[in-house]
Amino acid sequence: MSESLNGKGLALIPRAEAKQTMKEFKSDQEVRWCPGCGDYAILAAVQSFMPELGIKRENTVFVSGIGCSSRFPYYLNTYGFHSIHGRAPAIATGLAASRPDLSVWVITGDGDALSIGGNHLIHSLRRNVNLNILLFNNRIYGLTKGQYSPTSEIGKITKSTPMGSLDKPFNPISLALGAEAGFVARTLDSDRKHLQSVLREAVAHRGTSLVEIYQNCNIFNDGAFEMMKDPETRDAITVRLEHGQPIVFADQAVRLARTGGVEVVPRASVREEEILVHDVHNPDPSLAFALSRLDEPAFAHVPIGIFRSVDRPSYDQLMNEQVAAATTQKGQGSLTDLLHGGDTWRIG
Amino acid sequence: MSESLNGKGLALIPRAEAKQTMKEFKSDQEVRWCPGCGDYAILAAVQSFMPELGIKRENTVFVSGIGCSSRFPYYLNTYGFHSIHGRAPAIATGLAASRPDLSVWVITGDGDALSIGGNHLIHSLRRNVNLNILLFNNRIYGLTKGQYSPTSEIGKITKSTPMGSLDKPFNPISLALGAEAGFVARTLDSDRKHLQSVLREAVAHRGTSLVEIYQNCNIFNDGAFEMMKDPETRDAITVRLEHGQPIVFADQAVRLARTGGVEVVPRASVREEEILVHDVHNPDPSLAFALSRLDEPAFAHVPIGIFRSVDRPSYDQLMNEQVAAATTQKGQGSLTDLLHGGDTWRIG
Amino acid sequence: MTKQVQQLDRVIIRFAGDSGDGMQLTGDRFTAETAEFGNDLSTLPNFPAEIRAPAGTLPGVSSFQLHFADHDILTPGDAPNVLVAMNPAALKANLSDLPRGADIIANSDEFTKRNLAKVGYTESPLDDESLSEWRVHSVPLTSLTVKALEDFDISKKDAERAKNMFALGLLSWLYHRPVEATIRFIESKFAKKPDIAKSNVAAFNAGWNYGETTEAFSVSYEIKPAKLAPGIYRNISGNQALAYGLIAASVQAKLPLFLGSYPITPASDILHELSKHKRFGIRTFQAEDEIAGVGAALGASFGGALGVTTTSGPGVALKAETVGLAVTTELPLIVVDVQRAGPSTGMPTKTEQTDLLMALYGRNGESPIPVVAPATPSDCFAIAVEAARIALKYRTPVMLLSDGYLANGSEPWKLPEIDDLPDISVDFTTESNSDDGTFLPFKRDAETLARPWAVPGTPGLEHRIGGIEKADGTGNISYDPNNHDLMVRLRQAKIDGIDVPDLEVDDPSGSARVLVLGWGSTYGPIAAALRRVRKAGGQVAQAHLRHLNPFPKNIGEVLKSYDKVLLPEINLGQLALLLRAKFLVDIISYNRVRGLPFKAEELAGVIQDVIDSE
Amino acid sequence: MTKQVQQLDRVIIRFAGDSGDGMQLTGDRFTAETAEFGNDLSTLPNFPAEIRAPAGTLPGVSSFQLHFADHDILTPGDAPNVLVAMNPAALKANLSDLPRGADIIANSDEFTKRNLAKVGYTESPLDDESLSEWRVHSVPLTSLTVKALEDFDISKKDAERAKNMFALGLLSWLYHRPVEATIRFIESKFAKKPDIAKSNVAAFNAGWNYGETTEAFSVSYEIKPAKLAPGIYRNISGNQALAYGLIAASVQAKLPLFLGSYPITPASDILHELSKHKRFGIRTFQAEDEIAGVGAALGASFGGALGVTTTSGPGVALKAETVGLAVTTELPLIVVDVQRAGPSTGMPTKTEQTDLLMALYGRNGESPIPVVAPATPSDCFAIAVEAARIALKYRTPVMLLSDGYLANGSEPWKLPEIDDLPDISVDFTTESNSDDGTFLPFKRDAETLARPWAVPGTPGLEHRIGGIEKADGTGNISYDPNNHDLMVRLRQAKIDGIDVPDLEVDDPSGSARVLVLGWGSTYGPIAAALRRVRKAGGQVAQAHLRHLNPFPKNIGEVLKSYDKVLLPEINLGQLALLLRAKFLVDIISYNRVRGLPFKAEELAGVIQDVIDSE
Ligand SMILES: Cc1ncc(C[n+]2csc(CCOP(=O)(O)OP(=O)(O)O)c2C)c(N)n1
Ligand SMILES: Cc1ncc(C[n+]2csc(CCOP(=O)(O)OP(=O)(O)O)c2C)c(N)n1
Ligand code: SF4
Ligand code: SF4
Ligand SMILES: [Mg+2]
Ligand SMILES: [Mg+2]
Repeated sequence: MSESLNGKGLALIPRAEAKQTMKEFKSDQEVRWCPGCGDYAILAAVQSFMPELGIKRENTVFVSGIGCSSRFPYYLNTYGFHSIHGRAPAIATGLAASRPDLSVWVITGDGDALSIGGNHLIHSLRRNVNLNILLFNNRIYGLTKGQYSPTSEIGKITKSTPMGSLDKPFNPISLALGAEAGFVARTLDSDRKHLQSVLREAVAHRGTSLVEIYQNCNIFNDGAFEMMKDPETRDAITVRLEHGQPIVFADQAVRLARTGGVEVVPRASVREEEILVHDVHNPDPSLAFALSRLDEPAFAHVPIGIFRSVDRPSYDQLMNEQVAAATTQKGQGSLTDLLHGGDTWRIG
Repeated sequence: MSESLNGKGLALIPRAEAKQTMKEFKSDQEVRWCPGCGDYAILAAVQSFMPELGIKRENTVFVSGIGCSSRFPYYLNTYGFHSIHGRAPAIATGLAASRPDLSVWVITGDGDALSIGGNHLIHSLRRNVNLNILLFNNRIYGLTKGQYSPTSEIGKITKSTPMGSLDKPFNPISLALGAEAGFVARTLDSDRKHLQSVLREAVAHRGTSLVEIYQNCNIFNDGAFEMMKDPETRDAITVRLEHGQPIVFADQAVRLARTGGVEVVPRASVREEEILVHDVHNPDPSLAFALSRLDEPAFAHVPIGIFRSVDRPSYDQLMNEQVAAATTQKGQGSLTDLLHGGDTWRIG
Repeated sequence: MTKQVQQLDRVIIRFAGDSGDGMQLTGDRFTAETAEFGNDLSTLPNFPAEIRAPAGTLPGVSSFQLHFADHDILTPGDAPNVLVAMNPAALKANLSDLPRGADIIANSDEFTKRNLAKVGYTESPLDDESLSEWRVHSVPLTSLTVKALEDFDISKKDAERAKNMFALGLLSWLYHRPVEATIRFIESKFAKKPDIAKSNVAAFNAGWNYGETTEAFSVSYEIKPAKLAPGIYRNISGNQALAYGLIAASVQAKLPLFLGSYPITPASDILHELSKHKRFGIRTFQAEDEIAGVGAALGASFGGALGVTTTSGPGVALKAETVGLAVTTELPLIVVDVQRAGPSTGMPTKTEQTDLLMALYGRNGESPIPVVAPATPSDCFAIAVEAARIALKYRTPVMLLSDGYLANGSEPWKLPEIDDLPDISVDFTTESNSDDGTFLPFKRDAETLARPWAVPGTPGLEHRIGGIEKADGTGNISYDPNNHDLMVRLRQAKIDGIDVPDLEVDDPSGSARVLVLGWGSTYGPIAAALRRVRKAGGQVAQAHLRHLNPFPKNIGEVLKSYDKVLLPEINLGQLALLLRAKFLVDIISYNRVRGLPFKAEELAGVIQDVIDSE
Repeated sequence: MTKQVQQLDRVIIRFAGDSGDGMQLTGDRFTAETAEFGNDLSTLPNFPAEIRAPAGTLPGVSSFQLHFADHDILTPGDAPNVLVAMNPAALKANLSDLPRGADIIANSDEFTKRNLAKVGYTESPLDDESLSEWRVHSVPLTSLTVKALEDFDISKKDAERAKNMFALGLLSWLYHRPVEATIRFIESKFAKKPDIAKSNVAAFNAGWNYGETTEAFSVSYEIKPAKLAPGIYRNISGNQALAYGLIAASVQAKLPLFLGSYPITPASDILHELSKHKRFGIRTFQAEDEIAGVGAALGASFGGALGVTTTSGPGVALKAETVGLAVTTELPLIVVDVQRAGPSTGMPTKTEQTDLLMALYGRNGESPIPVVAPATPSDCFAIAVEAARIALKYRTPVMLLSDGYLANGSEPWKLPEIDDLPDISVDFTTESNSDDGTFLPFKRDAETLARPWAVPGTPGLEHRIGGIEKADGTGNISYDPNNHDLMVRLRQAKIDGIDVPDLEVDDPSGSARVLVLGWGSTYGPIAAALRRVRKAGGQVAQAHLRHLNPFPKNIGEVLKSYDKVLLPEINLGQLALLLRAKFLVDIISYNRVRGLPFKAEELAGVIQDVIDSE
């Protein structure tokens, strides 16, 4: 078990008495995604990951919005809330803020989180409630049968954009960093080990953790991440970010650019000290932001792993501290005192 | 008149025949802000700036949401739409996308734009419709009488947060850059010259321009920007960004930091070449983002001016090009052809 | 071998299979052939839950029902005469709808142990006695198809996939459908993959030949073309008709159409369709959410476009605040609600009429808006033009209530003459409307109570509008109590005064004492039920509302001239509530909220009961 | 000089001045003195448009009306007996409400040329004959105050600011109010600025002495304490009572209260108030918008809290989709709508009853929810507890319809005995509710039809809920048509079956043929009107609805037992529509939508007309 599991993220959540199994985390509901959908791999990764946390299953809640991905909670034998389109972060915020003893997960899609739900997402990031947000990014609207999404590439031809989409997509990592996120990571549906390693850290972080998971929709956007999976291309574009490690991949390295930002250069051409050493705890998000721009243009280079993991007090923690402080300072509220607290007078 | 006024931002908007005056831009409505409100200064700055643009007054539209600031359109003798809370960017998007011959302005507040309207704001930025968004940031909800806003500092004591607010505020500039904004700037209510110089460039930019205007609410958040106005402090913290110029202020200079981001150092301690030269056209937003972090912690240093001004085709332009292309390629639509276009058969 | 040919007057076929089996496509093609042949027809696609469930399971079943006849028909039919079942799940899911004696054409290849188990069959129903009350035709569709395509250079999977074309060929033979258009269709659909195109054509032909040459089917059927009104026809679904209606409205209004929309089932296809027709000057904007969709549409309206937004139930709820802004700023706007089963997410692919009261009252304050509803898929065309007419003439948002049944169902549509379409063009105000030369944006037209519409770009008419209460005439912000009362009443009076055609009553007997009233998509089932009742001697009148607000002026009179008024609705009595309140008439409601259209037979029984209880 | 003392049974005073003149504070303090003295009272604050308009203009006028009496009273009064006008704008804005003969106390210092011009007076009305029908007392309040404070070490501006305290002192003398509490109040309010405190006390005393010693006022007035029911009283506004009621509900339910809210006039004060009481375990969350506010509240409910959201009209529209989710997931939730004048932004500070139909129908699908409404400011306390009781017992969102008039108006409130408050605690489900040991989240209580509430953290009851239609019992996703129909009806039946106390009718004559029915904040004006009518010999019954959905079981009977039912509403007839539809009773509506409460006199006339037309 990773050491970070003793981190604050799970500190307030009761621990399971016995060791749990992956099977216990499977619900009795039949899984209903298209055969081949990347969601299956993510589900299996999560189901097999959960026991490792050692927290009570009944203190785990998955909240989702609407979309193919948002069916996820049905398949986990925990508490679950399949809510409405885009609003899962808001609902989860109320839950997590009032129940610090729960491990609250948000499952969302690129449409759910970034289109209709964009505002709740950015606010939960800056607010830093103790949530683990898994954003399944398939760069398409799956459930409504294939319209372009806010992460689709410009020029995307879909049912709603027969001549190609016009708008520049969001880079979810950049957006999250711009929204004061404390924990931001990216991983891939097909790389279970990496996915789980990222989840491990996300859970350990107390506050809102955003994990973008590239997910293949083989029906409406097949192969969107093929370049990161194809052995021919994958190593040349995938930049694995590891805390404390120099950022190198294939025969390339990343260093600070003189015009700001970062740049990829042949490893052989730079001195060791010039190579950026990744620091997820850098209080200044600027470098993480710069790294997030490496895949501009799309798939030039794609960093995966944890971009940023910086602690600050979580909203729920602060909220509960205020409640506690108010109670300590003035004593537990008494209804009689409250009602009689103003200017009163007696008649008769 | 600035050369940039010949930029693309106004290219499609009909030009006024005669020279216009500030007076012509004043409506007959009595201005109803609290005496001393920063909104007055901004109004005067805009009214005196408009004639300079030389476009037809009737082709100018101000759209606003709800808030003290959002009363702005009533006071300008142009077309105006005082809409609903947070939705002005959406309404303006429909207007600007269907009427490229209009100069469309959005007037919004920190609550209007960043709280309820956050999603529309970030989407209009990535979409890049031809809008000039003026965000009056007084770091408070004025109209509803003083609750904290998404730009209020942590610990803010207001009616709704008697023990202090808990959430980290947005940095509007960082947020906008994370949302793929093409034009982002910041200015101050009380500095008319600077304000107008920023507006000049914002207008010249075809696409969405976001201008954050620090605005004093003397009733509910008086002196929020005092440090930037007080002669004692102002020069030591205000970083004026000017394209092509080294970023220096007082006896300080800004340079790239070794841990990513930028840092402020005594000017005397650095070589001239080390000092950052501001480039608003840098295609990589990372450096602009780093600059936006200079006021972390708040008011450590506050850059004002244009952070980023990078051209890309505006949404309305692309949309209209598609309409034009479809028409050129297949000819103007004919209703008869459309209805008869499928498999038809004749009876009788 | 000569085969027997039997004459039928109507047939209901249901194609059912796995989501991946291409049943919607098969149904569409069979429909096209049938339309070309000249039968009247009506269709009912039935999708599974939104996500493709695992192959072979019950939730994964997709079906398409087609009713065609030698006379005009009104519904896709209650109960199929023929079920094409591509796998055990398709059989199981649909069997309960199948009347005894109906034909079942089952793809026996798929009745494997594994597939049977998936849906809880322990033994194959094709082999035991359980289907003895139906006429079962076991056909190894998959293997026949694969066999037929042996010589093609395609994968086994692709060969197997063509089995729906084999089935289509077989059914086309069985009902004497013309095949050329289908072959052309396949060729063009797979134009980029000639091997697939050829093999699909071959599968289709093989299906046809299988019917023609084997002894499996000894009878084929002929259904004469229907004697419909002369004209040019095409088959059309409600969503497509609605999109075309909006285009027509734009043309007839001489205003560019701006659609602001966010995808949602079952409304998305209107967005898809409109986005194809940019050469009409149409701009389609896929917004970040429903609020932005309607906001952008309203912004475009302010700029002088025909602003439209399309959505479904939950999306309408989100648009409420902006629609309220449109009400108070008195700008034209069309809000299309393709109703689906609620509340909340409900059953997105199922139909319902449960948004009527939300359409009327789902906003804060007194916020009246007109509501119209199409009666049939093709009526979606006319109702869209009507919605635009009202919106533009009265400067008001209009709610158009379609539903999932109309949206996806289709029927032959006699194409309107373009010249017969109403001229709904508007005059923008270009000059001052007051003595002192100022512009009064809320000075109303004496007749319609509409306010002037002056769009940005018009010199001298610069003005500001907004969501705060406005002074009558000047439109300036006003908190004056009496002005508010006046404005509330003026907005209401404007809507109440909209010119709406009188309600027409159909009573062939001339002496009916019972009126059956309907609105929206229940038209077909009600009319079909009435045919049955009347055939059996029942005297009963029918009237159907296309205008739900305001009501036709004569409706009170109509209601009061019958002893009983029966109102079937796919809700818990929403229109009934309105009529009862307004006319104090004791409407008899019949409500079923099953996510499905009414069945004609079911309604016929209900109607008969009401007549009998006289 | 001895002055005359006159006895009065009731007085209506209106303090009016510029937004910056502190009229609300002055009114509040006068109210507190009056409450302490033991009069019954009722208040009506009236704010200007949201933003402080430029000083001295009409839109900048702020007023506070207080009605107090030696008997119990029901409204803040129709027409003031006394107007305190701090400037020309205050005079002009309020004069039309002032009956002839009323007293005007005007701050003559402010009637300068400039100030007069701002509101269109060419000459001072204090100097010409235009006010001859009123009793005008010109008092140079500002200069008298400045004079009185000459010796204090404060700026001239601060001295001038104290003029409202001078006015308060004068009025306190005029009506024999006890002053000690006010002095204490001033001292504690300015505790940190002792100079200001002292000068304000001095101004207050100076005002009192001015009345006592000068000859400007020759008569003072005495209004005996009212004989109210024995008990402990405090003065309370509707918003405060509502907040206290929610706290009481949390205590009585033994559940922590979670408020998710977004500021909006006139609901914000509930958020403000609740945020002060964290020691009750209350969590207040200022969300990014209304949707997040209600979403967070629902999330907290899912976690076992008492989830509450508070808002006003436009905010309710935004919450609709989430409320629908609460309906279908059957979770407790309280949605407070402090209604304000609409549509759209409307007139935020004005009152209205126009959200009733939105509360009932403003969501997609059949989405029934209970609706309750308080009758008076203090009733907001009880209705909040009642809303919580229903929400928790029936696992349903409840809409609580307050309004701007109740929210800001105040009245003496006899404090309830804590022991009399209902126990509304709930039992969370902690064990399986089925034979096979599984948990069935939609297996209902036989009597209430409520589903079990098992909160996260409960071992063995892990389950999933959501917005898609659920199978009866198991709660699994279901697209089964009959299940949907069943669930639609069960949800409706659950709400229809809520236990609601019978409607009580007040008919002192026992033989009234006319019933006046009301709901919400019209209670006071209707009751006051009835007093007048009855005093004049009219026989008329009154009933007031606090439960709008479901209605009390006996309501149909009540309605039918009168010849005529008159229903005054501050809307265009929303409750009337519901009652007409349900009971086919020809309700007589009286509607005025002026953003203001009805006046008792106005209603008395209407009631008399209805009686006379018998
Ligand atoms: C209010 C509302 N608007 C629209 C929809 C329709 N809708 C459902 S899911 C979805 C988008 C799904 O895309 P994404 O979030 O990327 O999820 P995916 O299906 O790709 O996993 C949309 C538009 C809805 N259910 N509710
Ligand atoms: C839907 C809706 N929610 C809430 C409100 C209430 N409201 C009006 S303005 C405002 C916030 C104003 O703050 P800001 O945008 O910063 O503008 P300022 O008044 O400070 O200029 C709020 C919450 C509203 N009018 N509509
Ligand atoms: S549509 Fe795409 S995302 Fe949805 S289940 Fe199918 S493959 Fe997965
Ligand atoms: S409240 Fe603040 S922002 Fe609003 S008008 Fe007054 S000073 Fe300006
Ligand atoms: Mg997606
Ligand atoms: Mg603000």
